[in-house]
Amino acid sequence: MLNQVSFVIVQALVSLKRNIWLTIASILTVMTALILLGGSVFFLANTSNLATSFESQIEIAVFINDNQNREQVIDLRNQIQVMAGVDTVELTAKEDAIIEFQESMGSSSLLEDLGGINPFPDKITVKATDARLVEGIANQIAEINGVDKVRYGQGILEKLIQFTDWLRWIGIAVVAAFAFASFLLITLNIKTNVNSRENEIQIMRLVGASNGLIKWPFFIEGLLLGFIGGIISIGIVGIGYNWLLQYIITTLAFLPVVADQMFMISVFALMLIGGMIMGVLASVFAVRKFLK
Amino acid sequence: MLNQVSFVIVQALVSLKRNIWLTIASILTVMTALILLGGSVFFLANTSNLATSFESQIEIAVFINDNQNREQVIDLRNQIQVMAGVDTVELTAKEDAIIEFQESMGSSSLLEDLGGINPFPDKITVKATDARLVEGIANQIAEINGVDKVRYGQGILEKLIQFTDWLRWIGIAVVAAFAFASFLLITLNIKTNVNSRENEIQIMRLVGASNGLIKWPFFIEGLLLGFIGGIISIGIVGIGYNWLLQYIITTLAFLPVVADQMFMISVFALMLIGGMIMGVLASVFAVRKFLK
Amino acid sequence: MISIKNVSKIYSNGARALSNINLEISKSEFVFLVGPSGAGKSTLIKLMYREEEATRGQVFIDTINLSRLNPKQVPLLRRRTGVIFQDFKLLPTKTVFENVAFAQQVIGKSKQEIKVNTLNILELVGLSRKKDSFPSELSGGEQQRVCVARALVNKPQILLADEPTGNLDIDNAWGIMELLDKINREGTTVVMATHAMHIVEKMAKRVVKVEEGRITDHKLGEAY
Amino acid sequence: MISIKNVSKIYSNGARALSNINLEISKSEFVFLVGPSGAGKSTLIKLMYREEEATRGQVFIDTINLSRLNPKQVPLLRRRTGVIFQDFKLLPTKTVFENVAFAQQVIGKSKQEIKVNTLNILELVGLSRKKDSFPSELSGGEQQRVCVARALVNKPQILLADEPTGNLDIDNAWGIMELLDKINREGTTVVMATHAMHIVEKMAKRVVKVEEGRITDHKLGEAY
Ligand SMILES: Nc1ncnc2c1ncn2[C@@H]1O[C@H](COP(=O)(O)OP(=O)(O)OP(=O)(O)O)[C@@H](O)[C@H]1O
Ligand SMILES: Nc1ncnc2c1ncn2[C@@H]1O[C@H](COP(=O)(O)OP(=O)(O)OP(=O)(O)O)[C@@H](O)[C@H]1O
Ligand SMILES: [Mg+2]
Ligand SMILES: [Mg+2]
Repeated sequence: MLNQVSFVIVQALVSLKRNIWLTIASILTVMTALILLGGSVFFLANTSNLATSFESQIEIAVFINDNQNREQVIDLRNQIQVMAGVDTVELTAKEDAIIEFQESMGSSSLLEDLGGINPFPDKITVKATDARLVEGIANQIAEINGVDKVRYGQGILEKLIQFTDWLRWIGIAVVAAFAFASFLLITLNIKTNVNSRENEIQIMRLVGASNGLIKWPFFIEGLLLGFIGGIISIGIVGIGYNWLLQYIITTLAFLPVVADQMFMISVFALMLIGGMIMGVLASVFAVRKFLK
Repeated sequence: MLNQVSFVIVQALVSLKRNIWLTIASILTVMTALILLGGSVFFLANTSNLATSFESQIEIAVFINDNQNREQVIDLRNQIQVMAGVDTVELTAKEDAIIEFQESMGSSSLLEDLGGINPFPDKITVKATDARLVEGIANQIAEINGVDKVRYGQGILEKLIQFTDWLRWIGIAVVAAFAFASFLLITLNIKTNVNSRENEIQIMRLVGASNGLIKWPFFIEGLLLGFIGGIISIGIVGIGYNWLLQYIITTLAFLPVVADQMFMISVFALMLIGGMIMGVLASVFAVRKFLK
Repeated sequence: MISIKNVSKIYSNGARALSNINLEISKSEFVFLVGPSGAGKSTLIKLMYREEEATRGQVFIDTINLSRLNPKQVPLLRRRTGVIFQDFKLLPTKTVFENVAFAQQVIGKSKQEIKVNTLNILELVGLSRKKDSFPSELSGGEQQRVCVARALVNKPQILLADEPTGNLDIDNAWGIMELLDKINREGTTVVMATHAMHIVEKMAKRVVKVEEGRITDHKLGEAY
Repeated sequence: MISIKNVSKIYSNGARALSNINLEISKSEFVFLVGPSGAGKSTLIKLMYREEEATRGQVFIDTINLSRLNPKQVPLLRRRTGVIFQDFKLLPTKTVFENVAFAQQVIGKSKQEIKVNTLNILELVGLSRKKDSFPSELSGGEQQRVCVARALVNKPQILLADEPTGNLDIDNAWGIMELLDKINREGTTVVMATHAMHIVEKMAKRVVKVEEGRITDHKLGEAY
């Protein structure tokens, strides 16, 4: 048994060495495939992150009745604060509102020009934890006593959600397309490898080799190809993504990026394990037809 | 000569038929590759289109001095209208501005509340033909007599341009990655095909076949594989993209899409010709090493 | 040992190779199969190690009915059987040494044992100097002798030799025949298809003549 | 016609196959190459159609120095030469008919001509019934005869036959020898490597004996 195990491993290594060009081509293929795959996962993560950040910019503007005094307003704010689905709440007093507006108009004497009358109401700005909850929260708030009017970009909201959903779907489609292409590339390549040795497999069977003895060297080859290709592509994707992150952080700081260490390590693990699994699976598919 | 031409063509067809599984696998590969490629070109076109539409939403707000009368304002507008790089110009009179604001505040008596004093200036909204020209145009306008102030989201503009440039680069990178993957897939596949017939090629040479007689059937095979794969993938991408367009137009009407007939036909032509060229090129690479 | 009962073989393209063959070969017998090219000799041999299956009739090795054999057991059958293939069937990516070693690795022999056995048998067929060559680097007769070495190295219970001397000069051919005779005397059943009538005559063993898929003549050897 | 001058051949793995060979073969001659397995007979033949190149010395066909031959002209040389390969070298994806037809297609014969020639030569080697079979569906001897048919069909100026009867029974072998003799009498130079001494003796032609890469014996045939 031990004889056979060591034989199978030696067998796989010798075959990788004797077919060195095929080995290099296979590693390059696995590499390309995994780079596409890893890259697209990062693309998906960032697309989804971007969509979330778009959504998080949706605000509900709550205008307060003029007849409410300061305590009542603060009370109102506290009331909204604890509602389900509410993330943050910010109060802009009417005094601040006019100053803000004054600055935005570039004037410094607006209140005086207006004869001391402040046309702005008190305003509470509410952010929801999820864009999909905005409409419900706004309707609830509108019912509260002392609230004059509630606004949250009706109409736009729906479109935005549709758009970000769409962005996410595109991201998933890209990952799926690349995963499919990766699998095709790797399988095809290993199939080549095995097919070119069909003759060899037949002869092994004729001299009494069991299926296991024939299969295992191919499986180990597939595993090794996936492993080596995986390591190299992790290096390339890792360096490339870090470089991109640096670039975005220094020059496009307003763009939200995914730079979570744990996430990156998971993607790299996925690439390595994915490569190895694909390598072995491809070998299984490729060898199977010769071993009925 | 004619004998040999017809021989070569028959040769190619017979070989496609006898290696029917290899043929089907190759066509599937070419198909996958071209679908990825065609799909990514549409992705690039739409990304770029989206970026342009973002950019086109940048406006220059020109506030006019209070001391200018109506004729002078109209004159000013005309002056801006003819400046290089200016696309559209729109005048909002101060009377309209306060009504707009009044509506946005939900009040109906603002002007009365303010004691008849309108704090808004006349405003001209300018759009540039290209986001990159905005800054220059704004500076020029600021110099004009009668202009009080010019605003165009300084700071944001730069970021927006960087962002849209980045979007375009991503699009190009996706196309390039897919083009590379396509080429790899097709070459690898045809190489398999040829390698598995290495023995055959050697024998042909030994019985006196010229290089041409050996090469041409493979070239024609490559061409045919590319052609058939191209036609099928055009069908799939065409139907898929049309379906997507319908979906976006009916439910996400605010998203700008590329639905230009000429453009679509060009992409399809690119896919077909690209597939055929890749098929032939892959054959050339694959056969070359056997024919020193 | 080998028992062929009412066997016919029609290949999937319709070619009729064997028609109603009956043949009994007992343990330790040495049998020549002769007959013209295309008569069905190789087909008959292929049935005995189950490269092909009989279209009609049964083939038994001891008490095992080969057409009922579980696919998993085919390798076990082949490990008891040594085959000298008419077209050699050497592994192209393995050296001469490795080709002969492989047949022993499949039955799980130890490395040391394999090495000794392989070098011995290569010496016997006169290929010690070629042990690190690949099959494509050998002459026709050298390839044939590697195939002989591989078939003999496990001292099989049954040896099937399909035209084992077709590419060999007279001296080498007799060398191989002496090996086959020796292994036969040690108890191995030998079935050999050949066109070399001078060998058949000199060996004086049982001879089965096949023509157009039928046994047309049958001579017992001197031992009977 | 064929002139070999001080030729040595060392293969890239260091195996010395030929040492300082000198041999002149004139037009329309029939020459047997004999000698033990691994002596260098096939290598000598491979030099004559430039599958291999001489390490030292020159090989001339008529006045053409093969080691100076432009790669583009190699196919032209091979079209004048028919080769019966020791390992057959049939195209596995072509039928028997197509294999024989291919050798004629490379020299641009018309479809009609190819059909007539091919059917004729297949009749002569006794394979008419097998014309639509693939090589893997043939017996060893049948494959060998396809190879013979392919080599003869263009009536080459030179015929190189490497062990053309190794897988054939006596009757078939003599049938092939008669074909070779006939084509030789029509003017083709024939070089045949063989182990079949009964054929060599009966044919009574020039015999060149090769041993360990050297010519060790040389007998002129009856015609001299
Ligand atoms: N795989 C196959 N498919 C179809 N027909 C086959 C196959 N193998 C052999 N045949 C046919 O079966 C018949 C017998 O073939 P077989 O190989 O048994 O002959 P043989 O006696 O060994 O001949 P030889 O002496 O030439 O080797 C032949 O006519 C051959 O063409
Ligand atoms: N491609 C090759 N690479 C290395 N060595 C080779 C090659 N071909 C042949 N040889 C070696 O050259 C020597 C002569 O081989 P060759 O094939 O010429 O012998 P041969 O006389 O035809 O023998 P046989 O009768 O067995 O066919 C042998 O020792 C062989 O091992
Ligand atoms: Mg046979
Ligand atoms: Mg030889």
